[in-house]
Amino acid sequence: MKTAVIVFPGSNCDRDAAVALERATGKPAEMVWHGNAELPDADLVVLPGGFSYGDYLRSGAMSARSPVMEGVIAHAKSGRPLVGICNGFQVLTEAGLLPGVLMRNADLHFVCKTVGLQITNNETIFTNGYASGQTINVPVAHHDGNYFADDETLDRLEGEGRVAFRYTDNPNGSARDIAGILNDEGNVLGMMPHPERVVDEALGGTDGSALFASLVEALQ
Amino acid sequence: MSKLTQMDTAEITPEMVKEHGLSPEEYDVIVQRLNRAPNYTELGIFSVMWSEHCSYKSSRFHLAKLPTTGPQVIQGPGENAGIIDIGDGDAAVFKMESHNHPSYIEPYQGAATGVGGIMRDVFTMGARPVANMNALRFGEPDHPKTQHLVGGVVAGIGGYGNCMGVPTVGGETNFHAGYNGNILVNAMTVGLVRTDKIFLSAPSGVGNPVVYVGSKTGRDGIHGATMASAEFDDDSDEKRPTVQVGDPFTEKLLLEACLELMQEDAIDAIQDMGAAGLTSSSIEMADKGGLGITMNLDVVPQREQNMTAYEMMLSESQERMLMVLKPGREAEAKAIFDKWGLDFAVIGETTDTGRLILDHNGETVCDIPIRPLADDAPKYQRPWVPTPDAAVLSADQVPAPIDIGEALKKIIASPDIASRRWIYEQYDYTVMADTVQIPGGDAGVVRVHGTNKALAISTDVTPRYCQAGPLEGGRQAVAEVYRNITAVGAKPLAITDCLNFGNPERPEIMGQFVGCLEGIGEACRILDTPVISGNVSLYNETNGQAIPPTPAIGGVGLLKDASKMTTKHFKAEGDAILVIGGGVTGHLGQSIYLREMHGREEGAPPPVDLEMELKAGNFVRGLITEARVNAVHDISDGGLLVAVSEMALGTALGADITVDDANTPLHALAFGEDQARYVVTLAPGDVTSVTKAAEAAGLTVSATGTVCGSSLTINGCAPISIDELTELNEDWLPTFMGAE
Amino acid sequence: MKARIHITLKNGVLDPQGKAVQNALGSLGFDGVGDVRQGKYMEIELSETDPDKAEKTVELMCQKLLANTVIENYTIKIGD
Amino acid sequence: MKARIHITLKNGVLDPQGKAVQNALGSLGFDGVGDVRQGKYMEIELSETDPDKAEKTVELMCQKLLANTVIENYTIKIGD
Ligand SMILES: Nc1ncnc2c1ncn2[C@@H]1O[C@H](COP(=O)(O)OP(=O)(O)O)[C@@H](O)[C@H]1O
Ligand SMILES: [Mg+2]
Repeated sequence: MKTAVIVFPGSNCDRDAAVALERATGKPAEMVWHGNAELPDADLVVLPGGFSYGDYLRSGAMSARSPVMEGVIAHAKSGRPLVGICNGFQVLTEAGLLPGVLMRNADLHFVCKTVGLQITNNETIFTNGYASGQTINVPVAHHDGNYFADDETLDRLEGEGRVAFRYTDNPNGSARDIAGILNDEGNVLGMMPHPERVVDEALGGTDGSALFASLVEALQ
Repeated sequence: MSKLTQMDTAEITPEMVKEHGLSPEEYDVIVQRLNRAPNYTELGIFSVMWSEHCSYKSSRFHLAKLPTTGPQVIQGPGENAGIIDIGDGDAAVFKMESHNHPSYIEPYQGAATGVGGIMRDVFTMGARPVANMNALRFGEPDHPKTQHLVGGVVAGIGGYGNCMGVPTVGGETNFHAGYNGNILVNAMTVGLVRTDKIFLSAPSGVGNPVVYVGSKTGRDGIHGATMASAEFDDDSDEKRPTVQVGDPFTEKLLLEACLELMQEDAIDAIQDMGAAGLTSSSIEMADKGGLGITMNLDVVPQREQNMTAYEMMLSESQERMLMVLKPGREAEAKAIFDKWGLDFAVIGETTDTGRLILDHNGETVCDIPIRPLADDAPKYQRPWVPTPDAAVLSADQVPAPIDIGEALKKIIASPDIASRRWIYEQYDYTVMADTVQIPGGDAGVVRVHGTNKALAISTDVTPRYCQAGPLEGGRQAVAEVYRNITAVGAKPLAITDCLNFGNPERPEIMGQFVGCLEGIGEACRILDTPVISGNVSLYNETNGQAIPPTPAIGGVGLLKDASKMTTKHFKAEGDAILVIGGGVTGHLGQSIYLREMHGREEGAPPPVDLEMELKAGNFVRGLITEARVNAVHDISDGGLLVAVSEMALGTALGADITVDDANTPLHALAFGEDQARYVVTLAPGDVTSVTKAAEAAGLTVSATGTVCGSSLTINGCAPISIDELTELNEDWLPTFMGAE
Repeated sequence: MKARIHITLKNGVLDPQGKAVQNALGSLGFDGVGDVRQGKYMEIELSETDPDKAEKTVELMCQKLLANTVIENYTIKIGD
Repeated sequence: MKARIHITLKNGVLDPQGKAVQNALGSLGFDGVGDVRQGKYMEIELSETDPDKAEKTVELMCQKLLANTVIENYTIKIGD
């Protein structure tokens, strides 16, 4: 299974994502520079966390328009899995691959802590390693994680089972406690929490491992 | 032509000399060394190089007395940061630096650029920053500015460090009226480098290209005093010095670009542009290499129009670096900086003249020998008077509380003891996925990536002790760092310092400085933690009111096996509790108890027995290495009862402890701040053997107990609910900041 | 030629910053503060000298990058 | 009564956001883009009906909270 991590200027969880992917797949992930017009052939693409372009203008806005995104969009359209974590989620919404936007946290402060996440839908290629309704503990670290979409969109996301994760104790004001969502085909996931930071017992937990394992399983 | 440009050729007046912070005597020395009067640009260059900040003119003499060597030291003071050997070809690079004044003027940007500056110092040496720390002192909570300053400083530290993707894993925060007009923001960065990939600032070759990389130069932070009193013309608004604004995004690119270039063998020397930017970086490099340097200022990347030579040389624009490349490597280096979207300009070359020569607009605007600028900078042995000894306060001079539980509740919710969660949750402390101990414990701990070893980091100083007794205070600061690093199981290896004091021209302030430094030096010698880098910040005064002496110490230790690491939290019902270390007198002088319960800041600080610290530390670290203890916490502010409470906070577990000492009042045993002590928990079956071993090592077991229930009991007093203590401890800071 | 751009949140879109400012003004003792909406204001220097062309270019900039048209409106002024 | 406030960085103060936007516009293929400066724009609803009083209040708001006067300038327009 081949994986790729996109590196934008200011990405800073690219290495963390690559380490987690290698742990799950046994093979190093390919690091892809944002300026590349083409994406190498990969089964799974990850847009990592960080502060691409310093979060200036709007977080994710400038990255969403970088050359590599054409390839990323084509990858998504071909039905192959694409995950955006934190800043990666922001890029996905800015690129129009996922609905809604991530606004400034309701209390305006950056928030870093481990939060409870409820698996809202475990019948996805990203979450089927978890039990439905299971609660896992995963760190968040963001300034703009306050998910917003109009009611109609939110109803549709919920109705179609496209809310993958919900906060058990909302850290940022997100509408309907949403922490992660899927596109309508179910192959693109965006989430604010960082599963790649909890794949190692020494770091206080392995609750993120099943996400990567689910993908390996699905792509086998 | 603007007036400032005209000033380049204008004659230097005594007023100009004064505005540049130079004494008439210092000016005479300049004239002597040059054999002529300097021009305005040259005067500016001398003034920044001879400023306290760059020349350490008041402190150098005393700093020389600190121990700086040891088998673990790869690089001591004198480079951008110090380096220690952590085995297997790995090295840790670290330093701490102050950004006090800018943070008071503009807390967000001041703190942010402080963090940016210290990270540059570390990655200049080839190291990837892996952990940030911050030591903060604010005025009293009730002071009208405090809340705003706390909010801005914390947001600024987070804003910069988070964007860089470097975890902030700890720090310290105090509130005291002594900082009302002069807060302290000290930032520390720790980085990792392979020992064969270290970069230094001394160029070795003549005719090598001098390269400027990073952000463009603007009129940021130019010598406030000078500019404020310069005459302004019509575009004066444009020429006014401006607050430095940090651009962490550019710094992240600069970090990656520098590290990428460092993989190649293209760099001869490298130096970040910190205070006094282009001036100090070029001069320090040339001086270290025993070379000269010429630069053409026309090609310096500029953000603003019509900048003068003076302005370019004195600008403190952030996110810039100066490098000397090996000959012929320009294109290769440029390609990397282009890729990262950063400015790259060859602005000069190294020479064998020993002079700094600057050209601008077709004229030579500066031509001065480098030696006097750097090495021959003035040095002063300022007069000093020792701080008078404070009388030791005995326990019976301090009233007991009516209820020990009520006293504990008040102390646990007091500004200096309350939880710092509100602060550290604004810092990304898990990025890089190697943080094995998050803020809130005794030390922050980060794994060396890809290995099973880890670095433990702590910053400490107790300014009220330093104020009452600088010597003891200096010793105690190092001892507390040593204990905090030991408490997580690591061996302390070396320290950095950030020496914050008032005006050194006042003998009593100089006395504090000398006393603290003596204590620090002695402690470093005995505890074998040499000083490998540091920073001095003097003149921290407002209206003649100096800050309390605050020599912040940052220490780094090595945990060979990260899986052995301990944390302070109680682990299991039924575990035994032992307090191990030095003897107990119930020392309440300068204690938190005395201040919070009685509003008194009196007495001598607790004496520090450094040999005892060493023994206790080695013993406790041994227990941790042998996996014989389940939780460890050192005793510091607030004494035994606060330490035991902190081990229980947030867990569902309580404790029942007994201090067997009929001669000392209970409140002194509970809240006394006697040093060299640790609280450990362990299996009940191990109590006898550990107690014996401790006594055999010359240590005292001064209290015993059990982890049990959900409340805290000492010597049979009424139980105090842990839930209630947790709530009080957690609530103070968010409530204080709530109306922000 | 200079372009001045105002980017504001569409009606009905949550504005956490505006809300926070409104609350903060209240706690500072300012009375009678109603809705607060926070937007962006940008000034762009353009080498283009024809105002119509400049306006068209800036319009494109807004659509492509400067505004997120799902949640934001923008207005453009060209002048000096 | 509505107050409209523009908050901009003072001259000479580095504007990292503006700079990044300028570069991004360049890479999107827009030519001739010079300096970009990014500021804030706020609209505040006030119950006050006297424009002079409103202006004074908003001035105070800017100084106390809305603008960081060390690095920012502000202008206020009162109207509807
Ligand atoms: N400014 C800060 N930034 C990050 N962490 C902080 C800060 N101030 C305090 N902390 C954390 O809060 C905890 C308590 O601090 P402190 O009382 O100074 O610890 P100790 O007594 O062990 O030295 C520590 O884990 C420390 O790292
Ligand atoms: Mg401690």
